Amino acid sequence: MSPNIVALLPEYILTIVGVLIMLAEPLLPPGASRKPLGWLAILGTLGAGFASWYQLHLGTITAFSNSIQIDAFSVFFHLLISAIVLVTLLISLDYFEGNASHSGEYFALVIFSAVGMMLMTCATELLVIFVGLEISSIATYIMCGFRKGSAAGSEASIKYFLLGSFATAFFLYGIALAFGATGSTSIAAIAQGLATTTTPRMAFLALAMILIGLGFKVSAAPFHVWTPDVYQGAPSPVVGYMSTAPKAAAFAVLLRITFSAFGPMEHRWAVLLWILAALSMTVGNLGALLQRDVKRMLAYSSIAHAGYILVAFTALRGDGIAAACFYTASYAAMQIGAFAVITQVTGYNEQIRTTDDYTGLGLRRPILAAFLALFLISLIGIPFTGGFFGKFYVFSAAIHANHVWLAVIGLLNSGVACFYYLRLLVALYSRPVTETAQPTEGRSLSVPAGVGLTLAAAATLVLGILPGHFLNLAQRASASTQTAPAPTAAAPVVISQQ
Amino acid sequence: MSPQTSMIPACYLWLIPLLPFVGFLINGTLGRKLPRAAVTAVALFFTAIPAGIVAWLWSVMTAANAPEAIHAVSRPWIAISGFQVNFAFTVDHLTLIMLSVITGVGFLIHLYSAGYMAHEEGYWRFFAYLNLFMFFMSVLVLSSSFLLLFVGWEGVGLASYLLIGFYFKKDSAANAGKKAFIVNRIGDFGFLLAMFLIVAHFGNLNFTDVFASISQHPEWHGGFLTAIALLLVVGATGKSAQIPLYIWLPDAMEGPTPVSALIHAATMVTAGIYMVARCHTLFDRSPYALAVVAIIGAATAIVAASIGMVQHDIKRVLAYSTVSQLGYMFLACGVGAYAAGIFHLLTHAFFKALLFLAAGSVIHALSGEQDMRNMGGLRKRIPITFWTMTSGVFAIAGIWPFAGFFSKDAILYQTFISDNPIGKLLWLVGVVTAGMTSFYMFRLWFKTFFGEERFVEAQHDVHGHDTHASHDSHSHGVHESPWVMLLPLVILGILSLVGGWWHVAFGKFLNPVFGTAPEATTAASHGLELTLVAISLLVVAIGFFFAWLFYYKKPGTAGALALKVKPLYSLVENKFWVDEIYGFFVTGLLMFTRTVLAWLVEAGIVNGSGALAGVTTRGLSIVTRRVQSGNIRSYAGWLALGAAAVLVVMIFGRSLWVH
Amino acid sequence: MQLALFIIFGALAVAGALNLLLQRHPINSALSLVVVMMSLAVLYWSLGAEFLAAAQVIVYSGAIMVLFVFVIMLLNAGEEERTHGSRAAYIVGIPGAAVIFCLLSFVFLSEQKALGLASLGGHLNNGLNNIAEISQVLFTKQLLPFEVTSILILVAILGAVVLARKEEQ
Amino acid sequence: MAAQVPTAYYLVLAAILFSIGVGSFLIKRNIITIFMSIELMLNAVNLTFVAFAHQWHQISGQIFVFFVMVVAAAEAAVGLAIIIAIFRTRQTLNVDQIDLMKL
Amino acid sequence: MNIDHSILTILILVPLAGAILLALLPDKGKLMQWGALAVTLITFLLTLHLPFHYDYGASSGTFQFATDVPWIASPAIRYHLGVDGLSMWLVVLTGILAPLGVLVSWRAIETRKKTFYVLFLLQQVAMIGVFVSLDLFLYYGFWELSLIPMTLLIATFGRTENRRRAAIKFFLYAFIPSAILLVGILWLYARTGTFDLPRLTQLAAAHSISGNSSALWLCSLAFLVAFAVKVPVFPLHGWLSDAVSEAPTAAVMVLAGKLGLYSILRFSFSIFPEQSHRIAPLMLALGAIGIVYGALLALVQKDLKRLAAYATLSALAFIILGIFSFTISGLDGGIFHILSESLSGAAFFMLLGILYERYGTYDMREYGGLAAKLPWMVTLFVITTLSLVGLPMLNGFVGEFLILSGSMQAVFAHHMVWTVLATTGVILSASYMLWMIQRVFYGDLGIKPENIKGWDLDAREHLAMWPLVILFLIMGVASPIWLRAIDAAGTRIAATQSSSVQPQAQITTASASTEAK
Repeated sequence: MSPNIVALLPEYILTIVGVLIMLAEPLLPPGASRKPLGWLAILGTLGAGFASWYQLHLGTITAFSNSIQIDAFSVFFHLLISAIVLVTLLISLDYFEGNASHSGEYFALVIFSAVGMMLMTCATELLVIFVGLEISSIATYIMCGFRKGSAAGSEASIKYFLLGSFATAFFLYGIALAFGATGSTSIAAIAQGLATTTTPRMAFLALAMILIGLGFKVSAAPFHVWTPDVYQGAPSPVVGYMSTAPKAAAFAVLLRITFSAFGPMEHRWAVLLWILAALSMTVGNLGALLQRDVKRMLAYSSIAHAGYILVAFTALRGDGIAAACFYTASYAAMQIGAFAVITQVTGYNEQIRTTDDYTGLGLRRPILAAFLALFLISLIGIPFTGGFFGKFYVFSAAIHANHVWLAVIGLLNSGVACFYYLRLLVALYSRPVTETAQPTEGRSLSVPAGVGLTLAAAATLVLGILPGHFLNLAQRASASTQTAPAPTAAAPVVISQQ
Repeated sequence: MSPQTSMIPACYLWLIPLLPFVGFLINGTLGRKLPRAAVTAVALFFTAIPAGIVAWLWSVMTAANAPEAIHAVSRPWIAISGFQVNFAFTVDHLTLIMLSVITGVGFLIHLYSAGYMAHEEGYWRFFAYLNLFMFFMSVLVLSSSFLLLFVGWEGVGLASYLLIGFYFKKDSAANAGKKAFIVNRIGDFGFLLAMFLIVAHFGNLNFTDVFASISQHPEWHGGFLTAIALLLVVGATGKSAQIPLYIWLPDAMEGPTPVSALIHAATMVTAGIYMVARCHTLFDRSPYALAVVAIIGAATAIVAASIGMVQHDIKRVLAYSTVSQLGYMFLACGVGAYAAGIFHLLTHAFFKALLFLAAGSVIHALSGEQDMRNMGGLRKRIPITFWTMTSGVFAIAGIWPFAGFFSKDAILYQTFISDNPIGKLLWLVGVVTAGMTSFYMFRLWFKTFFGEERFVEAQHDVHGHDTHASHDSHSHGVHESPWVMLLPLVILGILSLVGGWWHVAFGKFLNPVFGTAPEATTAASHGLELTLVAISLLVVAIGFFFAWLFYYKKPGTAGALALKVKPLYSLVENKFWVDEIYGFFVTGLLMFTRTVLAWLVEAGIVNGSGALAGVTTRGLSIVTRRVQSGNIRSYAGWLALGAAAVLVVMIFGRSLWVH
Repeated sequence: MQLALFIIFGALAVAGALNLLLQRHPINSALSLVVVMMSLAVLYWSLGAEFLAAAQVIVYSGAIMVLFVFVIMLLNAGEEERTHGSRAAYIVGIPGAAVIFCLLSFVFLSEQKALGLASLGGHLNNGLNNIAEISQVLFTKQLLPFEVTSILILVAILGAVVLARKEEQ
Repeated sequence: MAAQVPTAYYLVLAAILFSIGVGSFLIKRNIITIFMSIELMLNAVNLTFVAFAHQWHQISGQIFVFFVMVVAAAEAAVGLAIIIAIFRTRQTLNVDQIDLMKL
Repeated sequence: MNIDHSILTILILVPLAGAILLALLPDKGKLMQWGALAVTLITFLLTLHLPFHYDYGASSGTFQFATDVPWIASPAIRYHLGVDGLSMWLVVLTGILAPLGVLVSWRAIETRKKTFYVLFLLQQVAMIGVFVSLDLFLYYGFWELSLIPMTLLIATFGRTENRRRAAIKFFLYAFIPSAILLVGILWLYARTGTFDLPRLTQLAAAHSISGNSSALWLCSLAFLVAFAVKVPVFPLHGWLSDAVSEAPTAAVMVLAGKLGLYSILRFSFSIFPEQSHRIAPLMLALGAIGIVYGALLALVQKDLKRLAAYATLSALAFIILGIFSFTISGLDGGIFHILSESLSGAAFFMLLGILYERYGTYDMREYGGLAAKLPWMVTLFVITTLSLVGLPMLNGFVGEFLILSGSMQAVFAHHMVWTVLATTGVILSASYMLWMIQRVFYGDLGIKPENIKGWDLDAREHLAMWPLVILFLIMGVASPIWLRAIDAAGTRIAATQSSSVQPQAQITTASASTEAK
């Protein structure tokens, strides 16, 4: 097969499925359930997943005149994204049942946005990255506003849209300046161009602008302002999706751009990311501290987690990328899991919002509560869960790079963080304050949703108990991004006696 | 130890404490179910056997070429590298005397109690505790190391706590028990510190090893030895109710009378004296410590005696007299006359036990009446009690040829001739105390047995200490006690008469323990001794005369006199307000500090710091949330600012780099 | 010539932008934005991007702005009232924007030499004309983005449909 | 040829336009106008691209601009749809009144 | 394979399996109780395997029943388990406390039994894990894991409305310092590239962990503080009284002490010998102050649970005093006292729980005169308090004596002052305990006993209490059974510590050693 086909196999599959869904949507009678389309989408996702699994064994391929590079790194994120999409589809299969008439488009949008993200992760050409980014962004803008009845939904959507395009403009400006500084828009060429550039300052500007744009996407402080509002307003499954997949993709791009394209300038951006990381962790946790609305709280916490991931960027190249990959994955698992539970608890008309509403969930819906408890424990970072290992790798990488104080800040933050997670966790298992305040809850746990939850939970635990295999994958990914002869990332932490 | 010493008796040593312990276990667990007879049988049996063993030990120890000491060593109790304590017993002559007091008097008192407590609920509990006491007491005297001695030391404290608080329903009793235990704990505090010092300096707690290494180093004088000695004294004052820790003993009278007789007169309270005597090697090296002991003893003797003169509760009078007599013994030890001290301990055990038991019999007769003002003229009503009591009174007053005379006399004499700088003064104090003693004892004697009958015939049962549970047998007036109670009285009466007659042999008997120092002097100046005897006898006579005058010849003079010297009288009657002063300082201070701690430290610092951190975080969090105004333009503003900041850092950020 | 064009249309663009900022009625803002785009088209042309100049006029001012105007009409948005919902926008935002501008221009001007000069028409690699060159690259080197764009537009259509369609309750 | 213009000037012009775009995003209340200011910023970026393309003699810069236009068009379509949706629920286009969710 | 190599793993797995099993079983009838009882009993019997097959002659510093397999390649995390004299008895202790906890919760926990017993078993898993794991990372895992079940137990089964606050307070107090501890661990790893405790110990002995002494110092502080809060040591005990007064009996039995103290002995001392020795004078002082402080505060409490809390604080301060004296006697005594204090404390809390079951209050002012009604109760109560105040022949005394005499032999400045201060604790403890006894059992009937008819201990409660009482006696008179193994550990630590001994030390140590026979 020509590389052009092999390289983009997952994207192709998804695109076809998406188009099929679009075509099938109008053919179904208006009232009928759109579940079949959902199943179709799930099949497509599985296919994409297997395709990228197949790619894993092909080594590095480049296609479309080097604007695409399939290496362990991009495959890692392909797999991650397709997994996220899978869970998302599973938990939102019956989310719109009997509420929104156009869940068909929803599935299509999820699929298409996935295509965009996958492109982002495997692109080595800024133009492709930009287009991919736009696809995923626009799709998410729309999905935010899917609950059109609710004012919150549309408000979330407009906020996300306006601020998103605002940030995109910065990102674009960054690309332009990078092009200006190096005369090219492909990552490899930029890396070479930087070596000989006559306008270094402009290169700095370029990177800064790109960081701003991507920082917005990963909701790192101080570009986090949109996150709480949007997460609160958007439908729960969408939040679960948009707080994981686009972030993963954006981080992938960030990793490629910082380490590969602007690798030579590490001494410049590392300090910046140091600050961003510390800021994000602190702001996120402080914001969540007094938060009563659960979705909003998780939004803030996701800011903090973005901060934890950014810590990895300050580490040495080898450790950093592996740690970031690992953390992104474990974060995705627990975050989407948490929102999956929330979806099931709150249902479409999200009446249940605050911690008090969740009080006593352990009695009413023990299984869901148990799942949520697990994810919260993982978010806190208690050992034998993915969250803990994620933190562990990230911070050990940072300490290995002598950023002890960053690690201290981060872990103190995780101490602060456990306060609000724990408040929810404890609420789950304590008697309801008042039996009266029990708004209508979502429908009972459906099979596909159960499967989705189980997947997320399993991932969380596996990453926590047997992270070895997965870590190897992350390290392969990290190793595969090496372009210039850089220190190998075989062992994330090398023993250094001093 | 040589095989010859570890011959047959060694293994029997274990039985002496263990048998009472078995008795305790049986009565303590099954007692509630068993009939009273069975309980009594168990209790008596398990105290009689040890008495027998002790008697047999006498024969062994006093036989020709008998070992100086019998050792019995068993498996280690605490064993770590560089420090080990075994369960090890030693019997030498000193121990033998103590043992005979404990088992002998102990058995008699058990016997007595069988009658005295016959109608109490919790009968089984009483005997269980009593056996427990026997166990600990014999451990105390048998032990061959400080630590094991401390076991008995604490254990008897526990037993006394339990027995004083026997009528736990009464707050006064419960309080008294608590007070006794805690005050004793203050003493133990000293004892423990002493042991720590010993361990730190000798790395060992066995008497033999410690004393051996002391005698190996004649150059050691004062210094840490004094420190150890003084700390031991603290322990002794606690246990033997000396100034400043004597306050618990009078309250201890809340317990049943046999308990007062056994624990708070004959045995436990003498543990302090025993311990000092046991450590004489140590004390001899520290004249300073010895002086302290002597002074404490003398002071306690006179203070307690003076308080005893004005008490009305018959048992309290005896209690103070006990304290005062213990003061004598302390004085003896303080002037290095250990043998004399132990001798007085022995005789005192006889007559003081006797006095308490007799008093108990009186109280029993009066259905729980303890106030001497409501007694009198009992002479004819309860003759046997009267006669035995009389023997006790004479003995304690120190009238020839009763036991008390010899022992007290020995102490006074030794004090007089001691090389202690203030020896003469101490002697004077002793003599005066002797006078007081005879005064208050005869006061008691007259007020109780002579004069008109001031008591009410108890037709219905009167609630007093010992008759907490009403017992029908008492509802018919004053009566003589049953024989189980009288028999011990008689035996003890005889003992307190003849007990002192072997005083000459006694010193020699203890030579193996204390060395032969005192003997020489006694032999030397016989004339002096006689004069001193004469003086003390005179003083005793004076004491008797006043008692006779005030309380027999013309009663009421005492009251008149009291009115004349009101302040002095009330001062003494209120026991010099010692309890109040302690209460104020100790309790008040404690209350103050703990309240301060609770409010300042606990609430302020410990929890405050946490709260402060919480508040700060909260504040920061509120600030953070202020940014989330919900307004898109504001958000864009923050984005712009952030962007600007990022650009600045990127362009000018080099200086910030901290790699 | 180059300079003249730059000065005239640059000024025009800035003026248009400022007008967009100052006008209170959306229509006026829209029209002033059109002015900006037109003048930018001229500048593109002056920089040798004929195709883009055309596209700018057709796509931007032709299509996109019309869309804007249409929506404005549809929602008959009137004068915007000067509400004061956000102090932060002025306190932190405007200074931020100013800093951004200063930094950008500082960097550009400080590296002016390295950037060289622009001459009218420009001269690209081989003598081909601009359009030919663009199309060549577009269908060979940049084929993938070009195709992917279709998905983008697909998504856009989907979104427009979903959002604009009324919820039938 | 007539006097040439330093590329930097074009860039500064772009910077000016960009900043004005940012500024008007901050200042304008009407959502549509805010959206317009975003378009203005994009145009500024385009100018930058073209300028650089000219300087580097690289056509890819112009290609980029082309794509930006496409994206802008798509964004416009979606964005305006969203704006219509929000107008349906809120009956207003004033951003200051769209702050339901805060803190 | 030989069970000796898998026993520790089994010990971890059995309660875990039990927890999972219970989680799957339906929560009806007494099923949960019986299930939990069975699991805990099996675990206990398994723990007994250790002392019986322990090689007491083994050279100190070697770990027995060891399992050591790689878990994660990089970072080099190993599944390394093993026990020595220090931890073996702690494992057994954990084993025996669990069934007692179940027995005492039998009737106390009425609702949501499943949640309770599952969490309870998980707690046990975590604690055993802490005691047996020799890989810093693995250890940290269990250490953190032990927080969650406890927190939930407090939050869910707490007594008053205050329970949530208490739970979160407990968690934060424990979690934030251990976050810093993690930094310390990671820093160590970055320096040495290993999490393996024996390896680290060797490196520490060779002074080759890091040349940067100040960093090493900070790292040691990170360790010490985290542990000290968990113990808790005097000024860091903010969480204790709330947590204790809220937590259900079975949980409070294992709440304080063991884990933190063990960690200090195991990790702080062996990885940071010099630093621990340098900070010892401070810790001695804190220990002594803590003893008196806890006792004094116990004197003002009206609430039995809070009184118990401060009593615990005081007792734990004893242990701190002992182990930081770095004398054999102090260390042995300290380790021994961990065991005996846990047992006595457990018994005390169980009795309080039993009392609460009957009268539904911990307020002393509402009690009184119970001795007449509940003779067995009062008997056990008195015995327990006596073992707590350190009456000879009971377990408490051995530890206290060794600790104090050890602190008297210490070689630090002012150690004598602290010993004296600490010894006053003997008096104070007696006072508040007896005061409490009198308040509850003596005098006239209190409000509650008058209105509610309490019954004396039933068979189940006897079954729960008497083993402990008998154990008190055995530990009191036959301490060598335990000290034999403990002494090996104690002497080793003392040896490693005496590397930097001040000159004034020689006098006491020398005399002690020469005179000792």
